[in-house]
Amino acid sequence: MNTVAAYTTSTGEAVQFWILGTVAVLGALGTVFLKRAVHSALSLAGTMIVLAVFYLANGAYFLGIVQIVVYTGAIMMLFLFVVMLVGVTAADSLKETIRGQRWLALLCGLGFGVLLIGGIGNATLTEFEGLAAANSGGNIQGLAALLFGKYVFAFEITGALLITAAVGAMVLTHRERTERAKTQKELAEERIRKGEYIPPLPAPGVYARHNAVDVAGLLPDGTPSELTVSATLRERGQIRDVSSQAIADLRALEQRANERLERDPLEPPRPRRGGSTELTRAEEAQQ
Amino acid sequence: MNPVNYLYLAALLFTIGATGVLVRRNAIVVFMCIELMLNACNLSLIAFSRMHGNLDGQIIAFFTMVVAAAEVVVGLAIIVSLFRTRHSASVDDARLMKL
Amino acid sequence: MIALLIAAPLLGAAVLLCGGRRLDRAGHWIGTALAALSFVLGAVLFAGLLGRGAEDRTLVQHLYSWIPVEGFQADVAFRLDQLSITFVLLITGVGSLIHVYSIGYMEHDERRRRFFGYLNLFLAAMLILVLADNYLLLYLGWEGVGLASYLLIGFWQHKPSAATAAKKAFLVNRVGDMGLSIAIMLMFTTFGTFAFTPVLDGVGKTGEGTLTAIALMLLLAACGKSAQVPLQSWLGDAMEGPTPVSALIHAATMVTAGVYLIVRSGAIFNAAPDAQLVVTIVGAVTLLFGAIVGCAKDDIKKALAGSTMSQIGYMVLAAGLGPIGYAFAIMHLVTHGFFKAGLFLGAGSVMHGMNDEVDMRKYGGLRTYMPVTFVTFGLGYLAIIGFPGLSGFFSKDLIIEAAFAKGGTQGWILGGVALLGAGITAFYMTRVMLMTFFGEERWRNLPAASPDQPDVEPAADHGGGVPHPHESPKVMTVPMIVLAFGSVFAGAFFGIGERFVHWLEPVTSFAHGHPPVAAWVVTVATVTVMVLGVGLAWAQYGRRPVPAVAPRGSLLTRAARRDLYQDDFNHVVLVRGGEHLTRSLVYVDHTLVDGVVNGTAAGVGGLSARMRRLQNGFARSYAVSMFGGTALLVAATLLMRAV
Amino acid sequence: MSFPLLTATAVLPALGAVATAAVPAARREAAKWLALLVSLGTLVLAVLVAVRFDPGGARFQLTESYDWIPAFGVRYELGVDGIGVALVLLTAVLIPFIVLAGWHDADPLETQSKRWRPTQGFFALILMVEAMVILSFEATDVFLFYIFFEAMLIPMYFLIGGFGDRAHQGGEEAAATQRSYAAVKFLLYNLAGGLIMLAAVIGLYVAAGSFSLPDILAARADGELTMGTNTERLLFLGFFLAFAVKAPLWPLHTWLPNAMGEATAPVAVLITAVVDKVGTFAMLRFCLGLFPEASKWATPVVLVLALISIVYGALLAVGQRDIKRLVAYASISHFGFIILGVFVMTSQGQSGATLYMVNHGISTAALMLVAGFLISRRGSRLIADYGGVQKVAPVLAGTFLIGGLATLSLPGLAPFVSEFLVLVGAFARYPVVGIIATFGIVLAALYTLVLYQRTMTGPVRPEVAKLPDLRVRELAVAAPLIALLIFLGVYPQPLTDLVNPAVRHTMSDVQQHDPEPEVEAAK
Repeated sequence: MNTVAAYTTSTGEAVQFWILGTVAVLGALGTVFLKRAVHSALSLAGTMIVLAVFYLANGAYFLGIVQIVVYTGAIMMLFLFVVMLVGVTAADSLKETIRGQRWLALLCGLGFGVLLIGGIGNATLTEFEGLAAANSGGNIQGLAALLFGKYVFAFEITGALLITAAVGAMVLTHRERTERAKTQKELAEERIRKGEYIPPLPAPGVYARHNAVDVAGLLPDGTPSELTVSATLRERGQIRDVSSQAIADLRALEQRANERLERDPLEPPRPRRGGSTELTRAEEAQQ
Repeated sequence: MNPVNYLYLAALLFTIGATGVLVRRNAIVVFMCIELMLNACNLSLIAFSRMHGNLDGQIIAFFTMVVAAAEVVVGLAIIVSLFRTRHSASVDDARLMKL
Repeated sequence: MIALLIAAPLLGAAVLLCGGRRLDRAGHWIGTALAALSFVLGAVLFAGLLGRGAEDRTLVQHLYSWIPVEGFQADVAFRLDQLSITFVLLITGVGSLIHVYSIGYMEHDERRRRFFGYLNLFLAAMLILVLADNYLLLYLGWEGVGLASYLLIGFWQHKPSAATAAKKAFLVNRVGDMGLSIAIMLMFTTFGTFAFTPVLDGVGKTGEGTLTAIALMLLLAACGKSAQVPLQSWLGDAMEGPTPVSALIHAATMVTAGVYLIVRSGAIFNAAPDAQLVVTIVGAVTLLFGAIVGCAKDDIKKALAGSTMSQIGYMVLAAGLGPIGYAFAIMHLVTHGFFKAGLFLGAGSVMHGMNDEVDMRKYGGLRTYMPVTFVTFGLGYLAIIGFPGLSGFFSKDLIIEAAFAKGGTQGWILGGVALLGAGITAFYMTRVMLMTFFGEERWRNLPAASPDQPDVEPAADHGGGVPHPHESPKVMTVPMIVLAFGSVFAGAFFGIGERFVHWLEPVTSFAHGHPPVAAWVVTVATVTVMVLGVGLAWAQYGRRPVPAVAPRGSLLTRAARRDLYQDDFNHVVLVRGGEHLTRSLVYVDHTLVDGVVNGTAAGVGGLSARMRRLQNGFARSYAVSMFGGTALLVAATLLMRAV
Repeated sequence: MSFPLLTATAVLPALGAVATAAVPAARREAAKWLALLVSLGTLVLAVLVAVRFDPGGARFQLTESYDWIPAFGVRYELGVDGIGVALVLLTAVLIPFIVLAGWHDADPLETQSKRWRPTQGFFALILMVEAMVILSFEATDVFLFYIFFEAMLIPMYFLIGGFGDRAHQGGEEAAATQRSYAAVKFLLYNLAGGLIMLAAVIGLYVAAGSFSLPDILAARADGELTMGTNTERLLFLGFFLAFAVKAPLWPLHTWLPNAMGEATAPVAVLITAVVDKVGTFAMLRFCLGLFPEASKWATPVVLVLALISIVYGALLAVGQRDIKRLVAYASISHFGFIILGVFVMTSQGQSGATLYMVNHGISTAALMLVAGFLISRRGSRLIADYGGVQKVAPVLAGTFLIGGLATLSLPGLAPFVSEFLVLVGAFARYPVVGIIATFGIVLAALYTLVLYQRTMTGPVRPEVAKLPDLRVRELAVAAPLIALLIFLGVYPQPLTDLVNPAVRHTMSDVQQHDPEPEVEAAK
């Protein structure tokens, strides 16, 4: 521990820095450039863990742990929840819409980075004392002394801040009900009055070979009907299009049937396909 | 090795995060990038506290985390309600500022 | 006393102009009475002067300080001396007569009260002019008579020609006034004052250049008021006014103010020989100009106006000769005041009897119809052509002698011109005489108004139709008779024994001129030239019948009819040019000066519109600018550190 | 601390404005009478000021001084010198006539309902302007002056934009648009000038350490205060620009014709005869008093601009087709004369300029108000729509003519005195300038007489055949003004006595002496 906290950094730490540093940077880049939000979130989490390690290496044991627990644990989970809510697969195209935005952004970023690093470069202080003295009474105790002594006021205020944030979050997400929720009866009446979809919505098509909540049921003419899929999936554009597959399956089925019944394959398939479709439907219903 | 490298790393991360904020349109990802920037700051703070040999830097980093937590809570709530109203999490869709 | 002299007509003007309709019936009597009153006062003052010795005949009455400012003193002070009293008598005397005459002449005009108010205003202003003790007060009177003449020329305002003529007269006079005001400024900067005495006494103390400048400016003023070339163009049009006005203002009194100014400022001119030369040249040129114009006009009043111009040319010429001429200038001025007023009143009487017809080609043979007018007009005629023994003879002859006496080639040229002028005078006056009173009665078979001369259409209050010539009422003829007397005997009374000259000498410093030839030679020459002129006119208009419609005439005639194209020149150069200038300036003001202003406004608006496009509402592009800004700040701080 | 007379002269109209505005909608006439009474009361107070003022006494008299914003040394500091008294008098004299002349200008049209308040507003605003103008004539604290100098724009803006001339060709629509254009132009123009001035005012405080004019003058006299040449010049320019816009001096004049053309005649008089005088007055008092060196440095340029204004304004007046715009351009020419007189730095010129401010106020009021009566009768501002009015309304024509003659400064009427003084003053120092300016009098005659000829003389046009002559109220406006013109023309001594000492002070401020005459004439 003390060695880590000392002002001369060991080669071990150096190695650790160079390896994990690379990982952190990669993670960061991933956060920015990966298409899917989920992936960004994961790579960010990676970077944070690396940072936690660095905190530890810098003698900020408490913060290191907090980093892992709060950030990687709580905050990133929160992120993931939202991502799920908004749609895991909702990948926003990286195609830029604002003209010149990307180039400006990169330019600024580059310039800023260069400046920053340059600034640090010529502000470099060669020797520095480690945290040995400060952490002598233990890091946590030290922090606590400061937190409840010097910074107690700020600490209290952060408490207030957190509560406010919680309330704010609730206010923002809570949807205000202006009138009492409609009962089934009322909904039904309303539907009748509107005069659309008077019967219940059709069920999604179902295949044995995979979860089919996201498969659109086929209309008599074989085209898939979006109505059969739940609204949320529709929102996310996660309807699985199986129309072609269904037809292919039918072909195969017929093939087998023909083989079994030694029919000649040269029949025009047209009139029978419809029938066969119903048939297959029936079969599937039995299964 | 010289712990100043931590600062370099922090600067790098910060820049990447900033660029991300500018480049990405998905509000959630933008948010993540902001978090990245905050973390970069924390890293530099902690490195500083090590250099100066006192814990104030860590305290500030701690506060940053707290504030960041609060900020995330509110921000995500905003995003959610945004998504509810306009069915998209793209920051470009929220441009009511334009006359 | 002097103030009273002026106050009387001023009061009259105020009462008549503010009095309102209730004075309509008595108005003209009030005006006439006050004019007469001031004449009486003038006579009394004159008597008072006669009672004094020749040297202390200068009374100065200081009323109050007009414009007292740091180092600038303008007083309201009046100066009565031989010169001014002469004018006072002329003005009030002739003025009163013409008031009387106007009672009859303006009988049918419903605005007669205002007319008399204007006449009184004129008298007051004219008296201020001649009685002022400093140039600024003189300027007041100077502009005052200008205003009065403006109002009176444009008295028949329903006639656009009259209104235009009035405006023209005022504007041309304004140009002259500019000269006067500049002269006054020069006096102020040179002498620190502009009262007569200090200025005229201080002449010796300053350089000739300044004096010449002052003198020329004064001359410019005189040209404006006295209708001398190049500012003579207004006088002809001024005949648009009622005839009594032409008689009083544009023949007898106001137009001679220029001569008064020159004579009054004699000391300055004496000290500036170059200026004097210019004066004589102006006089000589105008003399011929007026005479030539007078020969060609068919409008009787315009013919007389031309003659007025030319006679004043004589006076200016004389005034330009210096001490040898001043007295004669004034003398001719007075005699001219008599006979020219008489002539105009005669012309007015003729018009009165001829439905305000002014075209002489539509007269003829009137002597039997209006004998009194004929006789008085005839006497005036003889006087003006300088018929031996009548007033014109003396004064004009003296001027011609003085002109020769200038000496050298100048003397010969000026004298010759004056002589020639005398001849032409005789010619055109005879022409007027013959066309009006002799020959066949051309008016019998003619419509009243001639279309080709729009400016002589009959006044609204008289009908047209074939005229029935008749003698004018007593109230008109009596003044004519009085003036006729004046024109017959004034010359002899003044001339013989140089009575007039000695009277004026203390003011105008008289010096005997010595013509290169004996005086009687000049006289004889004058008479012969006069006879020649008369004969020529007789040959042209007496023997042969006069065509009722003016023949095209020679080039000179046509030029003279159009005032030697002087008006056309003014019109093309000044009026047109001015119009174009103003129009283009209006355009410039609207597009350029104002355009710059509005342009700035539009520019700001456009710029802000551009800036607005930057605010595209994308949070990310705002973020970019923020980020860039931060980067710049960092750069700045680093640079600061580096420096 | 005696009775604060100067404050009273401003407070009375201010209170009057409030009271007038508070009159209930139905009692329109009461509001008018109230306004008239208040303005007359102000006139009485102004006369009191003139009586209490001792020309031979101290430079600034009847002074009042209270701390206002001690932090910046801003004081509520009033005091008048002869020039101030003259202009306060002018304002107090003119306002009653303006009120009287505008008697019906803000009345409801037939279409409007009973609940019509603008009438009250019209007169309240006029009184408000009077109060501010008077205060700006009396303020000896630069900052205080600046405040009123700017504040008077607000009521003026509403007067121009809110109560336009009803006699308008293009109908009510065009009238409204042009009116608001004129009002906005007026406001922006003057605000821009004022903004620059504000900077200069602050700069002055930094440079001189005080806002109080007497203190600064004293410090300058004792040599305690010395500004750097460039500082002084910059500050001078800051002040001068604002005043030049207000004055208005070529080429900053273009707002005036619009404003005067679109506003009602009384408001037009208010603009040109009262409000604009603040500009020239301030040039004389502040520019010359505070920055003598810079003033001398700028003199050549200013003189040239003034000459351009004189000739240019007159020529444009000749070219106008709209009676009110013609008067506006004539005023521009006259303001050229005033500025000329201020900057030739001779006592004749400066006395002349001060008298000119007063006389021009009166003469323009006479001409413009009568023109307003004419326009309100015929319902048109175009010269071409008139002709032969003299025949049907001789009294109107007569008053109009006298106003015109005053404008062309005929001797015997007040403007002549001032104009001649200005010319002499100019000529004494710069002969060429004097001579060029003299051309102005010819042009003045031209535009005045052309206007009179086109409108009043000639055959009677059918449209004007039925015009009534002046009514009693209108005569009560015109006659006193004309009487005043004649009186001040033949006996201007009361004014000159008032002005001379102040001018002497100003001359000593700029350390200038009149050029001596060539020869000391034998007195």
